Amino acid sequence: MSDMPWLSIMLAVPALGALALVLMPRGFARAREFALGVSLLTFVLALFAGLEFIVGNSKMQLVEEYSWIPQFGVSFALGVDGIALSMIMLSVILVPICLVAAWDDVPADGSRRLQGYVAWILLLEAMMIGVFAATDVFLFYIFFEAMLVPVYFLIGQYGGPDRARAATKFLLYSLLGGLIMLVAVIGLYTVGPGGSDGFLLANLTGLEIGGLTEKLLFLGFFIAFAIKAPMFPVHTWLPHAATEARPATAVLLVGVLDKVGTFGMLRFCLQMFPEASRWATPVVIVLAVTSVIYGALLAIAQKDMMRLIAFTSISHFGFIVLGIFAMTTVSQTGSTLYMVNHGFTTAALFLIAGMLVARRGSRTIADYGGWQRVTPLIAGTLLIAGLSGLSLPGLNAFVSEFLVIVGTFQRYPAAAVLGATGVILAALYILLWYQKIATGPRPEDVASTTRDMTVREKFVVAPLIAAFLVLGFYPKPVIDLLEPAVTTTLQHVGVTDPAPTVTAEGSEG
Amino acid sequence: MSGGEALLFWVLGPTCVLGSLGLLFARKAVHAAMAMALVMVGLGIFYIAQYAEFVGIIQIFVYSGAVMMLFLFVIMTVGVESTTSSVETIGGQRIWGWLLALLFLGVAAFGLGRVTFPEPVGLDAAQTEGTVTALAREIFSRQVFSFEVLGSLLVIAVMGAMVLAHRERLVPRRTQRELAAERVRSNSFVAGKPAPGVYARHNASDTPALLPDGTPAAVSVPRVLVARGQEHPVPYRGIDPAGDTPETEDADLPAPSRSATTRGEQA
Amino acid sequence: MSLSVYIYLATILFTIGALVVLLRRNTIIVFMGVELMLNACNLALITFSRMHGNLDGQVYTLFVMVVAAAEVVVGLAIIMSIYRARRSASVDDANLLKL
Amino acid sequence: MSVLETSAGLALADPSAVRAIEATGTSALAWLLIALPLLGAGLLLVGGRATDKFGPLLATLLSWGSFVVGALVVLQLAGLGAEERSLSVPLWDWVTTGNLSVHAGLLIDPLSMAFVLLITFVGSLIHVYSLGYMQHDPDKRRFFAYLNLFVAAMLILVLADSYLLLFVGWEGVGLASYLLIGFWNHNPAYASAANKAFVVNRIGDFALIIAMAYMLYTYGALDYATVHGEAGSAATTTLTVIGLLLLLGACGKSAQFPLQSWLGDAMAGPTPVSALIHAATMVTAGVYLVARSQAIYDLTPDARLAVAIVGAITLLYGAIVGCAKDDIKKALAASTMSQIGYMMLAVGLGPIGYIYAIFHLITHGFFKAGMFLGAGSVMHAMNDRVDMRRFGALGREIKTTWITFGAGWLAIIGFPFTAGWFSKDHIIESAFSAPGWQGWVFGLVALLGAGITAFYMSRLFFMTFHGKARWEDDAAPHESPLTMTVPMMVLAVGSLVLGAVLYPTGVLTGWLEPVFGHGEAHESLIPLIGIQVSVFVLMALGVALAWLRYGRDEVPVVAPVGSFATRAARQDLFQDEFNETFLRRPGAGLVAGLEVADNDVIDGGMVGGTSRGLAGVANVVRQAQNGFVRSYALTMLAGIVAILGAVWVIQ
Repeated sequence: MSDMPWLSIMLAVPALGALALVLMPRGFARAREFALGVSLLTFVLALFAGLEFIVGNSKMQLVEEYSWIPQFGVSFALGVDGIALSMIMLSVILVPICLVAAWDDVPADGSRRLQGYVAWILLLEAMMIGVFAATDVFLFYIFFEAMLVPVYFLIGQYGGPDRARAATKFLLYSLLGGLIMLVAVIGLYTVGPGGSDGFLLANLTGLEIGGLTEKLLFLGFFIAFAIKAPMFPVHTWLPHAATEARPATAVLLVGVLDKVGTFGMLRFCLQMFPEASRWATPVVIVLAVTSVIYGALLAIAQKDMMRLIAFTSISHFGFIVLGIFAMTTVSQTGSTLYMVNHGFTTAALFLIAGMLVARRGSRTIADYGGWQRVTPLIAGTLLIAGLSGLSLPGLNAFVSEFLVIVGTFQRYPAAAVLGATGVILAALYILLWYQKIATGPRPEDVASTTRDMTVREKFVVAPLIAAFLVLGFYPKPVIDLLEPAVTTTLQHVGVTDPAPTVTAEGSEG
Repeated sequence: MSGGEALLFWVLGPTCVLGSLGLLFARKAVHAAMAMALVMVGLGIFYIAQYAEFVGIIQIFVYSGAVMMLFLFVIMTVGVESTTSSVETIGGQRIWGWLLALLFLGVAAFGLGRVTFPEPVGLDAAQTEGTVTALAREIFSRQVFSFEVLGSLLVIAVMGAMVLAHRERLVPRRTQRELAAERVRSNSFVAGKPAPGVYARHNASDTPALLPDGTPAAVSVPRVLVARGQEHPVPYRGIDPAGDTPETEDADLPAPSRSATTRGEQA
Repeated sequence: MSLSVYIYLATILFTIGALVVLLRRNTIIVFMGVELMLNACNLALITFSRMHGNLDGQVYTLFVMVVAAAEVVVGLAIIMSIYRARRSASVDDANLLKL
Repeated sequence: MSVLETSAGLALADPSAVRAIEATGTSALAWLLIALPLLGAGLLLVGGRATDKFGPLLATLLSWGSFVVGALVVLQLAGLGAEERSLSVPLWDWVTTGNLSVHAGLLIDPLSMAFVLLITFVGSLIHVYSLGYMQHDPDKRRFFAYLNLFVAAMLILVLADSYLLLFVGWEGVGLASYLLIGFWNHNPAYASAANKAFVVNRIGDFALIIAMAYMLYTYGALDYATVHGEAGSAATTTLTVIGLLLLLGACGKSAQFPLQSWLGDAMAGPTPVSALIHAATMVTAGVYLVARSQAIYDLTPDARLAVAIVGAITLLYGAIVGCAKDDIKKALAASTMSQIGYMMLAVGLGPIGYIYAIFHLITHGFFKAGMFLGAGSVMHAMNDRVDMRRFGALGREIKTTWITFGAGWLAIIGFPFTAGWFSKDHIIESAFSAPGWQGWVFGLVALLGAGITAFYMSRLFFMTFHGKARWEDDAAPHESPLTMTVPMMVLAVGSLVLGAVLYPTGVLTGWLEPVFGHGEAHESLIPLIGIQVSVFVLMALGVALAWLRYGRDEVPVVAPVGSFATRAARQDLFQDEFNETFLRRPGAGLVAGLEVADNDVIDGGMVGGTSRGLAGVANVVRQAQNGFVRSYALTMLAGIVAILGAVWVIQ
């Protein structure tokens, strides 16, 4: 079984599922069940693939390589390291959850609308798996851009009232970044060894390009990833897109898709352009810290809860980038772990907020108040999700945020201290929000028939909260998965961890 | 270049230039077309003079004959009279057009002046068996593929023209019965519009009929003539018709309020 | 006097044709301007044919005439349909192809 | 084993964590201490309404179960030699990456077990009390779940063997505190109080995180064993910075100056919560942190001095505020602040003060919890009213409460031979024995604080239980049920005799000495007997003054305007006004400004400007695209001319 092309199969299953949905007759009644089945099948496949993966081995695994366009040096090459595998796992876990959460988003009115909706989600899943698994730079670029298509339609066709503008804004931003990256991708090929597999990542790392070329190529990739991530000051598309998108779409957009940005920084910027990365580090660190604080401050100011969640994500992405560019094992492990954790946290925040919106019909925070007395379970789970968002120890996000801060401190104490103020601000934006939503007397204008969490919604929330607790108290399996990949990255960059100023001898650890 | 040919050139050349200038300055399209035909014929003669008899004949027959006739047909359909105002609407178009054209002429002429043309070889050797035979050999041997392609191009062009000129009916054609029924229903011209030209002195369709009270019925004049302003006014009770446009058009209408709809339908 | 005078004449005719296209607004006249330019080229081709003593120029002239005929057919049909739609023969009235 | 020479010139034992050996026997089951209440919290929260019936009882039982386990562990520990009373219970490999390796594990030593006993005992008593107090609350189950959660988190805090695990408990108690303060959050003010507590605490947590980052940077580890064992190898500046950061963390949790503002508002929570969390246990976590980090503080006199100064300031601050409050719970809260100030002062004094700080912490846990429960009983009697000006003469109506409260009162004012007398007098004596000017300043402050404490606690006692009845019409005072009074009685007995049991017998000193070492006091500035006499005199003065004004004289029902000092004290010395003016309002302005800036400058200006600029350029270029064929033809001609011209030029 070990020579099964696991990644290709995982890529093909949701893609074929999406195709099948499109080919089904109009008004296919079981579209949702079918899509859920496909996504669960993908999940099971990912589990099997995960079993094949040898934890602790820092090489690319589950490798597949086929010649695709040899004239241009493009291959269809897939492979995963710990970071990629964890991101793929995150995707395949979140997609079924989102499908369940989005069960009633689009009415089954006999038209093709519902089929289209779930088909786009499945297609997006395929793209996400592809983008994390691609080990050919050009293939990565293709997935990177192709991902925009499903999201564009998910927002533009199924989103809120201002969906057209939001979708266009999202597309323009992403395309801008993508095109800059395309230039860098082509430029990279010309400095690489060329040949029929000249775009393979393995052929492009460790090139020692040097000089202005390397800096320019680095910038080309970095700008694309910074827009995707999104970092201050190119973040403004995210709040808009996340607000207009359906909660499930927003989850996939913010929870998984944006991770491509930080993932790309790790995989491409740092590994292929180590010298330029070190050159850019001071600026990136400043931007990351700004993102942390700026995102948090703006989250406090928001009146729309989806916007608020989007801004918290900007703050959290600041932490992730900070950890990546602090370039210590601790901080980068923290960042990669944060990428996983943030996926779950944001998913819970968006989906639970979505449940509230579905009941109240408004995203404005001021329209709520006292909902702990209307829907105690939703309010309670919202609080748990929020506490995860403010990195309460014992819940998932804490470990990663802590690792980022202490890891960064080893090299950039000032940045770590400034970034850590995000901890205080996080308490403010989450708790003030929760206070406005859930506390206070029972609202009088809410129908007494408003239902608390339904069984379907419990199935959405339960796995997420389970993930919070497991990752909070026992993150070791995930960390073991991530750390070898991080170590490899740091070797490529050529930095070593700073040793403790006091060399501990005879410590009992 | 023999003396005769030189004479021909210096007579016919300026004529062609004049003709083309006529194309440039003529107010009416018909005049322009005639000037164009002149140029074509002139060019045909030049071809013949240059030993390209077959092409020259084709030029005169096909171009001056067929193509220019086509132009004239279109001009007649579109309207011989339709002239466009000579006031330029695009800013700077006239100045820039002249400037660039003269510049082009200058650059091209200057360029030509610097070219040393070879001594003319003449076509005697090339078409010893006659122009037509030589051309046929050329076309059906070396250029046969181009020729075939051109043939299909022509067929496609014809089909394209048919498609373009064809007008799809949007509504089914109304039968006499329906038209009559509608006239009765709307109570307008139940008996049909009055025929024109019943006035004794003018038995032509550009003259309106006179109603029993002696007023002219404008509706009796075909609307194409009205649109071109070619209807022939008639005096009414001693008033000079030229300066008078009585509201006769509505005179037959059963009710003034109907006028708008009825006219709209007829337009 | 060499054959180059024919070329100069062709150049002058071509320029005038271009001017017609640029300055006249009646669609049909503009179209005739295009024809004039084509004919000017034909004249040059015929002259070159005579200069070089081979028949290629004449063959191309024939071809140009065929193409011109096809063009005229389609072009006039377009003019007709524009006129039908807009009741105008001015090229400036067909200006919707823009941003 | 090496013996560290500290700046104070004292002989210290090795930090207990360094000596820890793996636990066997009962101690190996120490994880049950945490697991039992955690299980209770989990069951009650997940089980939902199904557990409504038996939930509260189950939670109480689990809490007592935890106490039993704690007692068994202490028995085992007592059986070991003094130097061996330090056991570690490794649990699981938590976070290991790069040079950071944290294993979740428990450290069982006399210090942590002292806290365990206090927490589980007082906590369990308060569980029992709550059975009565919360009897009619519809959300009783949730309340008990939170209480259990708190006990579990507090036990994690004190049992942790690394700063990181301590931090889990640290935030865990913060969460429980947040949930319980906001338990009645249908009142928006209560919800705000909960938020305030959490956010202010977060500032402390921030400092704690940075402190941990600094430790990792310096020692490459976060467990007590490494950090404390290697403490001496780091530069003094490093230690001072870490010490100050830890102090800021402690200030947040223990409501010390300058992070004291949340405690008064925290009284929004149900009274058992105030007793357990905001008097007896959680707020003393800061003292625990400093005491636990003694290996660091011993080496940095500067940071220690800062601790003592913070303690001294808070001591007076709380005492002054306590004099003016009319809300019985807020007055008690102010008193808590002040008493924790004493403890901070004591730990700030270094080795001479640690034991007395912990001693005072334990006795305070008893008498303050007892008084809070008493206050709860009074509120129970008076329809949940808290305004003392509407009390008076309650002593006759609710005798049990009066007596138990009285016991606590005697203890806190330091009446000779009560628990508080033993612990507080020793702190004052230690303060006087601090070197140099510190002895005078801290000693006098502590002395003055004792006098003020006597005054405001007596004021509270007299206003509530003595004088004329100033009740509102609907008040019908009645004694509380047994579930409430029994815990009060137990705590009252503790308040009276605990000191005598623990100190003169040497139980406490003997128990804690392996942890803190033997602190030999400097020569005190004033003879011991002089201190004791002056403390007693001041106390008597305070009580007498309070009796004259609030026991004998008529107490106005509506608070008089009072002098500026009174008004200032009544408003917590303007702490909220300060925060509002200098922190919240500029913060809100900044946030609102940024929101506008983000929309207008970033989205509208930078990004939007670029797009508008592009659109403008496009608009200009678009003019060429005018739809006129002739225009296009002109450009074609221009192109031809250009090409011909170029050819010409090239030739």
